[in-house]
Formats: sequence, structure tokens, C-alpha cells
Amino acid sequence: MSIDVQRIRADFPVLAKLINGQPLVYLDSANSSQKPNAVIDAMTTFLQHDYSPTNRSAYTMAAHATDLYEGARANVARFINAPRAEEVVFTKNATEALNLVARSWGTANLGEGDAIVLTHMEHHANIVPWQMLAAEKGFSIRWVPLTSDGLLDLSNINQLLAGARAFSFTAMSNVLGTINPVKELCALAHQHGAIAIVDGCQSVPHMPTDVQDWDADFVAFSSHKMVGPSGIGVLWGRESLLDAMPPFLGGGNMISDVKLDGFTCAELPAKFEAGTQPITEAVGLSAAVDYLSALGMHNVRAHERDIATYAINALTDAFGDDIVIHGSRDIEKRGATISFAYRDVHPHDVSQVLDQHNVCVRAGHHCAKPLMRLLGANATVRASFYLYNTNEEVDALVSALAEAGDFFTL
Amino acid sequence: MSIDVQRIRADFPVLAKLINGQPLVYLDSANSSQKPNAVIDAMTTFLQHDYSPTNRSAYTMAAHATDLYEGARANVARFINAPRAEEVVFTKNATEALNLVARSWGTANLGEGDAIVLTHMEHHANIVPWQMLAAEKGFSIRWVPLTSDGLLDLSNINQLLAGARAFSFTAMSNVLGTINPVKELCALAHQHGAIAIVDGCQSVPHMPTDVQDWDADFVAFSSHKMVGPSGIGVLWGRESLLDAMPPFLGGGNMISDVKLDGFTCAELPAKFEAGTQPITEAVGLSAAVDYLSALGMHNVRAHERDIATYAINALTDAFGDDIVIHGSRDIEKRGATISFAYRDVHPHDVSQVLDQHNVCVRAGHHCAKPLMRLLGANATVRASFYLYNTNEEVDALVSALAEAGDFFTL
Amino acid sequence: MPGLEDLYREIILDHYKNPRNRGTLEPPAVRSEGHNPLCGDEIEVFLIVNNDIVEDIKIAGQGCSISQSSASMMSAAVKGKPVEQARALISRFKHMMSIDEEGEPDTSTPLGDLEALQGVVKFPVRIKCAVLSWNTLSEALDIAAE
Amino acid sequence: MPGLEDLYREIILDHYKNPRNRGTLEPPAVRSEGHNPLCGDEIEVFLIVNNDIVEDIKIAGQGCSISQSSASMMSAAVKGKPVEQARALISRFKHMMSIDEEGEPDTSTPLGDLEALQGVVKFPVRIKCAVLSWNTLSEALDIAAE
Ligand SMILES: Cc1ncc(COP(=O)(O)O)c(C=O)c1O
Ligand SMILES: Cc1ncc(COP(=O)(O)O)c(C=O)c1O
Repeated sequence: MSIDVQRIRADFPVLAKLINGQPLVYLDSANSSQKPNAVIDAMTTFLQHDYSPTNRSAYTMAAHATDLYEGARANVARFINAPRAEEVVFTKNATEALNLVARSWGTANLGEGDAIVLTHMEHHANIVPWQMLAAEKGFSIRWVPLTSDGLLDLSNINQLLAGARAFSFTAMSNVLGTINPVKELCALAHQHGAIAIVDGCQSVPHMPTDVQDWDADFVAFSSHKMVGPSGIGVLWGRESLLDAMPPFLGGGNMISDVKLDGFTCAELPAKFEAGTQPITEAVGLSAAVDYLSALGMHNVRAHERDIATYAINALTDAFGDDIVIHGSRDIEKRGATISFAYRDVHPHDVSQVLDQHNVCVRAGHHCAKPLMRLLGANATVRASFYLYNTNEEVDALVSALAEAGDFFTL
Repeated sequence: MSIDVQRIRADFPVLAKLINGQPLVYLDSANSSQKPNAVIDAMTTFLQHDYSPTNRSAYTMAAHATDLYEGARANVARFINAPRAEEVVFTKNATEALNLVARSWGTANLGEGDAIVLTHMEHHANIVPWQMLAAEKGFSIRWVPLTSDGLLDLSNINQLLAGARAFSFTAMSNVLGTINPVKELCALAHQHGAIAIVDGCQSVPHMPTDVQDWDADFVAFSSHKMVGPSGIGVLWGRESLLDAMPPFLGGGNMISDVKLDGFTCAELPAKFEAGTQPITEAVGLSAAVDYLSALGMHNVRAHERDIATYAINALTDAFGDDIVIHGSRDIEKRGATISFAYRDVHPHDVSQVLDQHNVCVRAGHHCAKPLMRLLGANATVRASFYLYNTNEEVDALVSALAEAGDFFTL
Repeated sequence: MPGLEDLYREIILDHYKNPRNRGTLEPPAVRSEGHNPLCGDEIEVFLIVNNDIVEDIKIAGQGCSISQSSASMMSAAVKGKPVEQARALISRFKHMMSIDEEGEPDTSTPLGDLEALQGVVKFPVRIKCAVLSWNTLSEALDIAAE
Repeated sequence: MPGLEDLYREIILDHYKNPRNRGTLEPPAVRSEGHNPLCGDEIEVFLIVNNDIVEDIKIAGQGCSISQSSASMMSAAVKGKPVEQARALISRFKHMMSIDEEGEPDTSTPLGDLEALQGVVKFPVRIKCAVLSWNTLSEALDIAAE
């Protein structure tokens, strides 16, 4: 069974947008997705009728808002099959979630002589926090290389993991679309006594997630890439690890007591949620999770498998050797995020021409400069498809690309 | 000139809410404020028609969203009279803003033997981040005591500030309503070579703010207390200080380059904005700033002066010695946040009875436990008034309180 | 909407105004402390356990009528009782408060006055108040067992 | 909406395809480096300044047509010119790009081919591309002046 894309499109008001009479072709969902009415309305209704601070005041409206906020947490926990809702910590985005792990778990567990393992396909959000901490603590970072078709090269993984304390990797590359074997990687990490940290930013929105089946220790992802609002992200962590970690940000809500000479922490999840939280955003994220759950994440993945196949074929048929699609051609090993080089037209120029046809793609380094260096490019064009994209939009991409080719070879 | 409260009330949909046929009396704005249609609509419209990631992609819609996001920054800068928009850093809330200063400025500037100065009336958000850092770095924290009427006791301020590196204080107490002499305190800090960090959470929503007139070094505040959305806060900082500080969170957007062996930072403000930002929330905050600016912050302050006067008189007239209002009676030295003890009825029980009349107040320690200990209470009732509150709502508070008194002395 | 009478039964107000077993105990009594971060309530439970019997219990701290009366009733209910019975009562009380405890509650120990706290369930915010002393007792029993 | 022709004038595409002063210079030439974090463009400017004259300039790095052609035109415009004139041109160019520079631009130095980049202003996202090499030149001049 697949999903009914036309019905889905009707749920997303922005997709009805016409610019100069032409439809919007939004192919930048790996960057941030659009939002359905269900999410927008949930937020609007909350703001119009039910807004209240949470977890502080005791009147009925505050209790109701708290129920919605904690309900969002339970809903997210269910969505990723977390054993306990208290293990779900809301952050401002996935970046904060990864910083939280690096800073809080890392400070307590990493020192001189230690090592952690990252991969060459990581997003800056899963690199820079570790580099910042490494500069302070003096541990080393080892890197898993890639194969020529953009998969993780695991031939030396046991050497890389030997003695490492943590293995932090993306579940899906935001540039290549590569789907990594998360379960296998978690098992490898554990065999070597390392914890497994999964950057789920690109996988959670696009396929089913089961943190228990993965046997991961931490998983980070962002609401705004999964049809939810901006301003909220998620860190799921194994309770025993979260419990043992020092706090991250200090302030209201995360304390049990504060005296002039020190404070004591609250229990999970409050311990990691300092200050007033993104309340309306949690309500929106909960609606997003409901929306995706109703469609079924298996169906979302099936649709993306189809559209990625169609897109790769269409681009190759149209441009042959003039286009280089990065990453794997094996559709079981990749999502619908497609980065490519087109002739010698600079990605920024490609994107400019596409924009004249309302075809929205990202041109740049995609916050993955180490990977860019491997690809030998300082930028790629990236078209990323999601549950609302159609084959006709692939066709629009192809014909706009043809024009870019014409234009730059006058 | 004062403001037209009835017209304002019509702008806030939630205020029309009836619960069991009775109107909502929302007196918890010091905790978080309600939102006007202007803010809700700005967010909804953005989500329906214009949502796009910012500062990354180059197509027209992304450029437009970036303009809105950066426009919000410029708008906030204007609202607080910041010299440069680049000095305005968006965070998730004021708590993150204060953690940013403590962690980033503090790590670079505080060590063994150093001291910083806080006050006894600080919110946990301006205590715990410093305690966390002090435990690591070994500097000491000195405390400005309070007078019996809840003002800062500045009689020993020169001794306290002698040799201190930073003086961090709230512009207005979230418990006592005390308005501190920010300009004078900044000058005192500077005389002693300390930087001045202002927690503007309770003042920025309620009176005009001029960071240049204050001559402050950092000012932190939250959108959700100033008729704006949750999920976004502000740190304003002096450019020279922000420039010299190490980054706070690492990830996308905050870098200029990332290599396997290290990264370089982006310029301000990107340097402190790691990852996808609260985009829709910035749009909402900008609308909130417009809303407040149109009313005029002097007028907001004038209205709150009036309602605070009316409330203090009404409570005293009705309950005499049965009520103890904390803080100053001098209306020039306090805002419209009124904490009190009522007979020996526990605040939580008071709030419960008030809730039966839809009167929403906060009962608790208000994230200011050190201050609570000074007051000799583990909780107070706090009624906090804002631009949409009326004298009739004060009357509703008084009559509900009377019932609480009856109930608990059966 | 449930009314105030559902919450504040007379027996609750009585325990609030005339708390039983109020005070402190010196070591070798064990002590444990609980906070309700929401409202600032604090409770201290002092406990003497001998031969698996709760020989003495005292309650200190400040709090609202619900947390104080719950603590008072609890102290009366467990004083002189076997530890096992006290634990069963904790579990039963939490069940009554709709707090996830696994399995079915052991109903062999009667709730007595505690029944009056049933109305709290209709006021979800107050459940934490009612349960505070019970969690603190549970901790004290753990310490005593060490 | 402005059309592609407004942005990609022919002279721009010419400089893009046939960049002037492409290459590197060895020390004592100074070197400075610029990034456009948005699109990943990188530019290196190599500079020899003698007697306050820009004796030689070379440009390396990768980038889009706008950033590359702007760099190429820039190198042609400043090579052999007094430093002061180069600085005036930087200021004038930034003015043309609507970037806040204080005061009025010094128009004594003609823009020449650079005029063709005027259309970039209608594409705000591309302004950073056009200005990248100029900021990098400005830095290189600072280094040379040290
Ligand atoms: C004085 C003061 N400082 C800091 C904060 C923290 O603000 P936020 O919870 O929005 O981070 C608050 C409000 O809770 C406050 O009143
Ligand atoms: C793989 C990956 N990790 C991390 C991030 C960072 O997410 P955010 O910007 O929402 O914090 C992104 C998206 O930008 C991503 O694609």
C-alpha cells in the first residue's frame, strides 16, 4: 500500500501557492519540511483558547496545557517506541540535543587518551560539538571513511571502535541519502563498550523508528523536518545514562532545590528542560506525529522509495553523463534525498535558474563540509523529496535543469 | 495617556473564553503572557504561505523567510535600542540566553579566585548557570541582600563589587515586582571593572527598554512573556564582548568552516545560533514587538502602575492584616506583579479556590527559592497583571480570595 | 467541573489543622526529604524501624492542606504496622491516585481515613501534593532497610 | 520578478568562463581567504603591494558564476592601481550592492565592467556571492599594510 499524494497535498496549504501563476515545487524537505493544516491548526487553536505556562502553575488551564505538553512527550515516545516517556527530552532542535549529549555525557565520560568515533558523512551538528569538547578535554576523534558509492566503509570498523567510548553517526546522510545500518552499528559499538548515539534527523521523518530495536543509547531529531513546527527538537536517551549525566542548562524547572551554595537537580525529564519550554511547538509536534502515524511511516518510506527511483531514472535518462548523482543507486540503501553535480554549472547557479521555475532546491555544502571535501566539491545541488512530492515535480525539476544547461552554455 | 484596555482585550482571543459560563481572569502573565491575534495570525500566515528554512537555501521563498527572520532581529534591536542588529542573538528562552553568557563569557573570563555578584532576588535562571560554572571553575558568588521592603540593599555594594568580574541582576523581580535601578547598577558594575548582565525577563515586557541608556553589557529576555510565542528568547550583548567569546552550541550555521581537525566560527550573530532556528517563532516575536510598540511601552507601564495601585489598595482594604503583600508599596519602585500571603491559607489552597472562579494565579516558589527563604515562606500566591487586565479582574480576585478565607476557617 | 467539596473533605481539613505525628526524631531514626518542585512543598519523614515494624514515625515540613493531611493520615496509618504492610499501603495509595504501579494493589490493608483523599484524583495537579509524603516514606523505608 | 538576464549579463558569464588573474603567488605576497557559509564558496586573494601600489593580484578558489566573475573583474580593476584607489573601489562596490557603508561612495574610480554586477542587487541572496572577493581583498590589503 502506498499513500495518496494528492490527498496529502491538499493538507499542506503552502503547496497550493502559485508564484507568477506557476506552482511551487518544494524539493528542500531535507532542510526543513512544510506543515499540514493539522499542525498549523493545533498550534493556532492552542494559542487562541488554551495557551498557558506548563509545569508551574496549578490552575485548570495550566494543568490542561501541562497535559498537552506531557501528552506530546508520550506521543513522541510512542512514535519512536521509547520504553518510557521520561526518556524523551525536548530541546530547541536536534543540534541542541547533540550538544546536550556531547557536553553532558561527554564531560562526565571523556578525557585525555579517550576516543570517540564519527563518520565522514556527519552533519556539522554531529561534528562541531565533539570538536569543541575535544579541544577542552583532549580526547581524540576517529572517522569512519566512506566507500566510493557513499556508504560507510566498515572494513576497519573494529579497529576504529577498539577502546572508543562513543560511536555517533547519522541514520541517514542529509547529502547522499545513504541509509546506514543503524542496528548493526549500535551492536558494533556495544561490542566494543562504546555507547551508540544516533543522529535521526533525516531518518525519523522518513521511515519507521524503533529505538529499542536499534538498541541505541541516544537518538536526536528535529520537529521541523517531520512536518512539525520549528523551535523544538528531541533527544531520546536511555534512562540509566540520562540519570547519571550532569545537567546541561541551568535554571527554572530543572531543579529540585536551589540554595545560595548550590542546587540539586530535578528528576527526568525536567532535569534537562531548563526554563520555559516550547509549549505551542510541542503541541504542534504532537499533531505532526499524529499526522505521520495516521499515514504510517512504512507507507511514507514506500512512497519515497518510489519517487527516488523515478527521480534517479528521470535525471539519468535526461542528462546521461552530464549529471553525476552522488551516493548509492541501490534504492534499499538510500532515501529520497538526491545530491548531484550538473555539467560544470555551479550549484548556486543551477539553483538560481531552478528558482525561476519555483523549483526550490538547496545548493551548498549542506552543513557537511568534511563530506564535501571527500566529494571534491564545495557545493552540490540537492533535491530532497518528501511525502507530498509527486513524479510531476520530478519532471519539473528535469525540465528546469535542462534550461540551466542551455543558459550556461550559450 | 493610557491605553484602551477593552480594545486590547478584543485582540486576545483567549480572554473571551468562558469556563462554566464565567469569564477567564488571567493573572499569571509574569509566568507567561497570552497572545494577540496579530501574533497568532503572523505565525499562521507564515506557516500557511511562506514557511521556509532560513540562511541556508537560496531560492526566493528561502530568501523571503530569511528576510523575515533577520527583520525580526532588526525589529527586536530597535525595540530595545540596541546599536546593531547583529548584537541580537535568538535563543530558545531567556534561560538559554543566561546560560550562554555564563558558559561562554564565563568560561573565558572566570577562574579560581574570581568573584561574580548576584542578588537575593534572582530567578533560578540567573543563579543555577553560575553555580554550575562556579563548581567547575572555582570562582565565588557574592550576593546583594535585600531591604525589608524588598529592594536591593546597596549599602555594601562597593565592597561586594570590589574585584568582581561580573554583576548579574534582574531588572524587575518576578516575585516582589521590585524595579531595580538598572542604569545605576550598570554604572556601579563598570566602576569596579565588572560587566553588567541584566535579566530583562520581567522588565522588557512591561516598560521601555534602552540598553544603551542602561549601558548594560548583556540583556536577556523571553518572547513568551511579552505577548510573543514560546520557543524563542533573546540575548543582546555588546558586540566587542560577543566577538571575543568562544561559541556556545556547535553545529550548522555557527561555523565558517569545518575540517576533520577543527572548525572556525561564523561572524555574529550566526556564531551563537547553531542549527535550525525558531523561524516561525521569530516571525511571531516580531509581530509581538510591533504590537507593543504600537501601544507604546510608556503607556503599558502607566497602565500597570494604575492597576497595581488599584490592586494593592483593594487587597488591603478588603483584608487588612489578613493579607501580607511582599515587596515595596512605592508604586514607582514596583511593577504589577504582586505576591502575597493570605492568613495562614497555603498558597496552593488559595490558588485552588481561585481556580474555581477561573482566577488564574501562580502559587509556588516562582523559581526563586533563595528569595523564598528570605521571605520565610516556601511559597507565595502571585497575581501578576499585564496590559490586558482590568480593575474588574482585581475585584474578581478579591472576592474569590474572600471565599478562600471562608472555606479554610469553617 | 468537580467542586471544592470533592477535594477538601472535612476529614482532610481536620488532619490539616490537627496534624498527627508532627515532629522530628533523633538518630538512630532515619530521615528522608521530599520536594514538590511545582509548589515548593517540603516534607521530612523520620522513621524508626525495628524487627520489620514501623515503631515510630514523625512528619516535619511545610505544605498545602492536601500534602499535609495526606502525610498526617499516612503516619497514622503506618505507625506500629509491619514494614510489609506499609509498603502495600504505599502501593495501594498510589493506585488510588492513578499513578502507574504495576500489578493489582494489595487491598488487604484498609485505607481508612485515607479514602477521603480519593477526590484528589479529579484534580490532577494536586496528585503530586497527595503523593509527596508517600514517596518520601518509601525512600525512608529503603534507607531503614539498608 | 526580475529575469535571469538581469543577473547573468554576458560580460559576467565571460569573466566566469575566462577568469582574469587566476592563480596563486608565493610569499612575500600576502594571502587571505574568504568563505560564503551559505553556498560553500571559497576564495583566496594573493596580493603584492609595493609603494602603496597593488603590483600584482591573483585569485584562487571555487565558486559560482557571480562570485567568480566578481573576483575576476575586481582583480582586473585593482591591478596596478594605488591601494587608496582599491579601497575606494571596495567601498563603491559595496555601496552598489546596497551594503551599509558609511558616507557617500568615492566615485572618482570608474566601475567599468563591474557595472554589469548591478543586477545582482535584485537578487539579494546573491549579494554575498558578489561581495565575497571584495571583503577578502579588503582583508588582504589590511594584512599587507601591517
Ligand atoms: C526574572 C526571570 N528571569 C528568568 C526567567 C526565565 O525565563 P524563561 O523561562 O523564559 O527562560 C523568568 C521567567 O520564568 C523570570 O521571571
Ligand atoms: C543529519 C542532520 N543532522 C543534524 C541536523 C541539524 O538539525 P537542526 O538544524 O534542526 O538542529 C540536520 C539538519 O539540518 C541534519 O540533516
